[in-house]
Amino acid sequence: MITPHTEPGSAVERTTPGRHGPDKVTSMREAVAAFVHDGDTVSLEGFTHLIPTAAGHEIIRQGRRDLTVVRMTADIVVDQMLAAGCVSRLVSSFVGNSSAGSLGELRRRIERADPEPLAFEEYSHYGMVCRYLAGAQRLPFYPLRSYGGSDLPSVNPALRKVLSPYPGPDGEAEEIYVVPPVNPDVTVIHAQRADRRGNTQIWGLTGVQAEAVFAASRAIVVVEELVDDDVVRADPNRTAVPAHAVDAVVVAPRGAHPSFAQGYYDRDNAFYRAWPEISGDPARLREWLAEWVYGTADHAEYAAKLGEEFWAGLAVGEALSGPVDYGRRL
Amino acid sequence: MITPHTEPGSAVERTTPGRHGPDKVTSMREAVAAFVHDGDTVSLEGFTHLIPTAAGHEIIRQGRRDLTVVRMTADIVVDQMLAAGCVSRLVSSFVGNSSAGSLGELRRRIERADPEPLAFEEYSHYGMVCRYLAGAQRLPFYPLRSYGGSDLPSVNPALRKVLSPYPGPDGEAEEIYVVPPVNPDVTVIHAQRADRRGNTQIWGLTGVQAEAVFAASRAIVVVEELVDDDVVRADPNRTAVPAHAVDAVVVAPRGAHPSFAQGYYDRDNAFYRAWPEISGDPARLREWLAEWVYGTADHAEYAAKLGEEFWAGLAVGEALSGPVDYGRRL
Amino acid sequence: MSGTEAERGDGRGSGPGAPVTSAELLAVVASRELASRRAVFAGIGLPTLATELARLTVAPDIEVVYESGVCGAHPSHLPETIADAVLITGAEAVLPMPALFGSVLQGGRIDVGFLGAAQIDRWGGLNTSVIGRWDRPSVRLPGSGGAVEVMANAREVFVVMRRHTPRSFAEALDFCTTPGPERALADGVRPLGAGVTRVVTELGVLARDGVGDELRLVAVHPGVTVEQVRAATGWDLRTAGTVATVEPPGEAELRLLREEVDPRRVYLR
Amino acid sequence: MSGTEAERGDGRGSGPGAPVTSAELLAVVASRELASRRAVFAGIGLPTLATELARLTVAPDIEVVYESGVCGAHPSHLPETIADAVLITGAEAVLPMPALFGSVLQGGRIDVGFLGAAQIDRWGGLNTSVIGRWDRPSVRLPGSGGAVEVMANAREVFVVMRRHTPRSFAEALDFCTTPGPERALADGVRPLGAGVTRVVTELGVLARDGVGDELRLVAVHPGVTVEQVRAATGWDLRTAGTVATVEPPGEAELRLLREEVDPRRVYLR
Repeated sequence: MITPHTEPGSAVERTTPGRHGPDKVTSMREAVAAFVHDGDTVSLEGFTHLIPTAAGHEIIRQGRRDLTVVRMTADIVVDQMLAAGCVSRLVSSFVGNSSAGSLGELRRRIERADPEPLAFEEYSHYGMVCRYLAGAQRLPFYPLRSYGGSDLPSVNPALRKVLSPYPGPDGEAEEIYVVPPVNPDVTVIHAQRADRRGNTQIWGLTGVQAEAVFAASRAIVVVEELVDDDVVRADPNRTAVPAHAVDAVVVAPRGAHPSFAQGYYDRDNAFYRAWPEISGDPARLREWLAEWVYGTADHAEYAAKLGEEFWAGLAVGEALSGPVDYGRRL
Repeated sequence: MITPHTEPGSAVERTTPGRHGPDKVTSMREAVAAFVHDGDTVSLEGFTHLIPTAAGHEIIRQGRRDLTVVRMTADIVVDQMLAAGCVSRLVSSFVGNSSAGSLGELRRRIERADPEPLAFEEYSHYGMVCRYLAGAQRLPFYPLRSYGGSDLPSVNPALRKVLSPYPGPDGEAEEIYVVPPVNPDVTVIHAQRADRRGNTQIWGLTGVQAEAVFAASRAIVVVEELVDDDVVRADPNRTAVPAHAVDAVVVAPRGAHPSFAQGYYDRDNAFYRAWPEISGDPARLREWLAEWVYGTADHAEYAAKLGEEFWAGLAVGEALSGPVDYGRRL
Repeated sequence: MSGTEAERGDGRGSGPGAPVTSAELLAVVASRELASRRAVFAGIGLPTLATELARLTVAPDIEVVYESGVCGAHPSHLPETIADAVLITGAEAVLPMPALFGSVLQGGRIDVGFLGAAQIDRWGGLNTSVIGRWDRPSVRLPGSGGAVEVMANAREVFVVMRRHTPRSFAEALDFCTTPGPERALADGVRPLGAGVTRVVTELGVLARDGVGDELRLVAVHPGVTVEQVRAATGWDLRTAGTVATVEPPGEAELRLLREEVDPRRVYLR
Repeated sequence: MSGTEAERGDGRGSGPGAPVTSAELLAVVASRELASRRAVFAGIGLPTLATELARLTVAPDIEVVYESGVCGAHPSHLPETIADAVLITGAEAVLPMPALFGSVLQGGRIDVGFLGAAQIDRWGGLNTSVIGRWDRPSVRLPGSGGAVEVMANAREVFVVMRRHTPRSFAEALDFCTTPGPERALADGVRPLGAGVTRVVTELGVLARDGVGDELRLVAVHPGVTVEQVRAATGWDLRTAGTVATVEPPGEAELRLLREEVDPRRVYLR
């Protein structure tokens, strides 16, 4: 009898059945098949740390097309998805291979439309952060003290100005740039651990992952470890993403390679340094994809193919946080 | 030779000498004397949890006048500061004694200007959160989906509207309410622990404390425990407020009473229930202040006066978080 | 903190065959309305009872989100405030306030918000600020807390009002702290939820469908007449076709409420 | 990620009496400019060397804030990226990105930001986006990263440019990714910091005072003439009165840099 008033496609409808179900654990194959569709806007976040590479590879294996990829630092995994023909539009604030040289496919796509053009929306880092904040908070825009005098607004019409309704410090009217929200169809993040319901705990650099999940209609969390409910509940402040925002939990140890997972394995700096040469040659890049992505059934096979000796080289020693006491009523 | 361009009073000037000094530990008496002045805008935050009562009492002891107090939930400590004549203006989103009845002095001040009027700026909780966010982020305003159709804008001219520069979901122009920043002269928070430089760790409800500190020109952090640098550095994600935002660290165990400190002591619900009767009678309220605030030299004396049997009643058992592994390079 | 917290109960016992109290009645009726709901934003007191009972009956996947920042609480004791330490220890997540209000509530992830008020009008507008004039009130009430945000952002809002009088069900609010969506629209601001869809009182249940609809009487408790409810309402209360009679609390519901949810009768006064 | 990271060094050694390399020279000169500075926003590479050396010499209380979220790092090894795991373990605070960019950087708590660029103009405007036209560039560069925010919000900005050529010190930028305050003002947006106040290059040091002032040559390295610098600059470079000669790196500075800061010569290429 009661029909809640919601507009079609409005964010209110994101509270869909299944969100709160007790067990969201599934395979990467099933998660990508169910939640990443051709034409989707896909956010992959993780700022140098916890980059969801395993998910990117599965998107490649499943041959997704015409994706809009949203990622602050478009780095190796984006270059790979570009090379596999998954991506027609990129929204980013840094398109480079960290400090280790260029992304070959990205540069060919942008500089020479080779093999096809790439629509590119250029922001700054905080502009991207604010787009996620606006998306997560269902705001029409988010203000930030950037872009004044930059050429970026001339190539990105989404960067606009708003007049503050309050006088500035000098009593005069004050203008400020704003960015629009981004609401990905699906956000994929990698994290250290989650429980089966999707309560997700991250430590070390936490970046903008929580906001990227909250901004999205659907969310896949890939983890190094699935843990018992008790582990999560022993430290609720560590939960960056609560279960009600998560649709699928995928266990993929070492799934952030070549990036790192704080406390689990270190960054594969050699691979970052090797990427410019691999990606600089389209034939070599195709071979790399054939061997390492199409040639592996899933991330477990990819990780195994790298070999235990390789992983021993990225192993880290233990540095445990101390506990805190949450207390219990006597 | 190089004169950085800063406007007088601009937020840039907040980076003052001493902020990064190694040791900021001082007494409550010295911290309040140095950083809380007559006429200041003082934010005291802590949402039910970790209310900075000990600091409020010291402000009363030192006889501060004409303060603008900014606090989301104006509860017992605000009623006490009102009764002591410290406060001429209150900015808040909830003026009540939690669920345990009324604040006598506050109601007399607002309902009957007895013994003197109280200027009151009324917001909602998220409106206050957004004011702190704007203040912390040096924004001219912060947008929020509240206040449409409310009578609050008619009594609070700071609630204004902005036209979004992007079309709404229906393609039409979209208006949204905004709040102005709040930039307290000083923010005082209570926390579980900090190191001598002011790196402050909070667990349990973390509320809006970090934003209130970042929004302020000066910040006093009152803690249950001063800890070694190593304790903080073993878990850097737990640090809610970094040292560079803190001016003074004060050690005042049990300084949040009658509120609680997760893992340290429980809430004194009996005192909350007793407050309506105490505060309902001006004479009784004066007696209470005379005995418990003016009659104690500092918070240590106040806590001792309550007695160990009393504190045993608020004791909590242990519920340790598990550790996480931050890893170390081999 | 949204005006929905109750004081402590007096702890008196209540056997299995004891008469149904007003609190029990309200809790049971409200719990039924939560069928299949998942994310509920609630204060402490009657909403605690209703949501806990719903979890054991019609809404097994229900999750209560507290304004204080707690998601997925697993309290060892019945909480006494929305920030009770027992809600934090063992919880699934504790979020900072900007994330809770911004990403969870305003982000549109709450199905049902529970609110209380000193006054409600026919559109579900609420007054929790003042009785009398705002600038010189006869009674200063606590104010909004997060109520303005709950109303603006939850998919729908349930209101529990113990007292049903013409003063509390008002033709005109002394002050509209928390408006329904009609007033938001008139102010040029898009409403994001339906506003108040259910009001459970000591006399019966009022409901409205969404924007443009006013509260109508849909059910009365056994022994209460439509005329009694209309007389206790400050506006000309209309009915929704035939007015049903509320099914009295069943034995199973009462047993769960009394033995599982609140055996110490903290809120079941 | 602000275009300031360097690649790994080749690890070749350098004895105490070895000739001063370009990297050492730039690091020493930049470190001196950090006297009494406290909060520095820096990438990895030359800024790491300069800030670490400054900590050991002229700015004992210096704290490096990294765009990745790290405050008060105490790394066990020289970090290889701004997000290196060794910066996190043992740090005083690791903040989420919205807090780092919003409350720390935009909040006005950074004294000096370090930036690099492919091109710089006389007002300290920077290009890190493209060589050529933006929509069909001959070289696509990484873009802003956080550089737009560092320029807009740090109290002042230091730029380290290894190569000093008319193409990199440009009369007109191919694209202005990161504008100085003059351009912001012309766009109707209030500048919050002074913009670029120091540019350290292989030839000397350029400086400007703040809004309205252009970069001028204030010092040359020993053996470099004013005319050489002017010839290597794409605009008509003016001088600041008498041009000083940079004091060569002292023995103590070199020893600290080579033995304490970067003994493995990761960045001291």
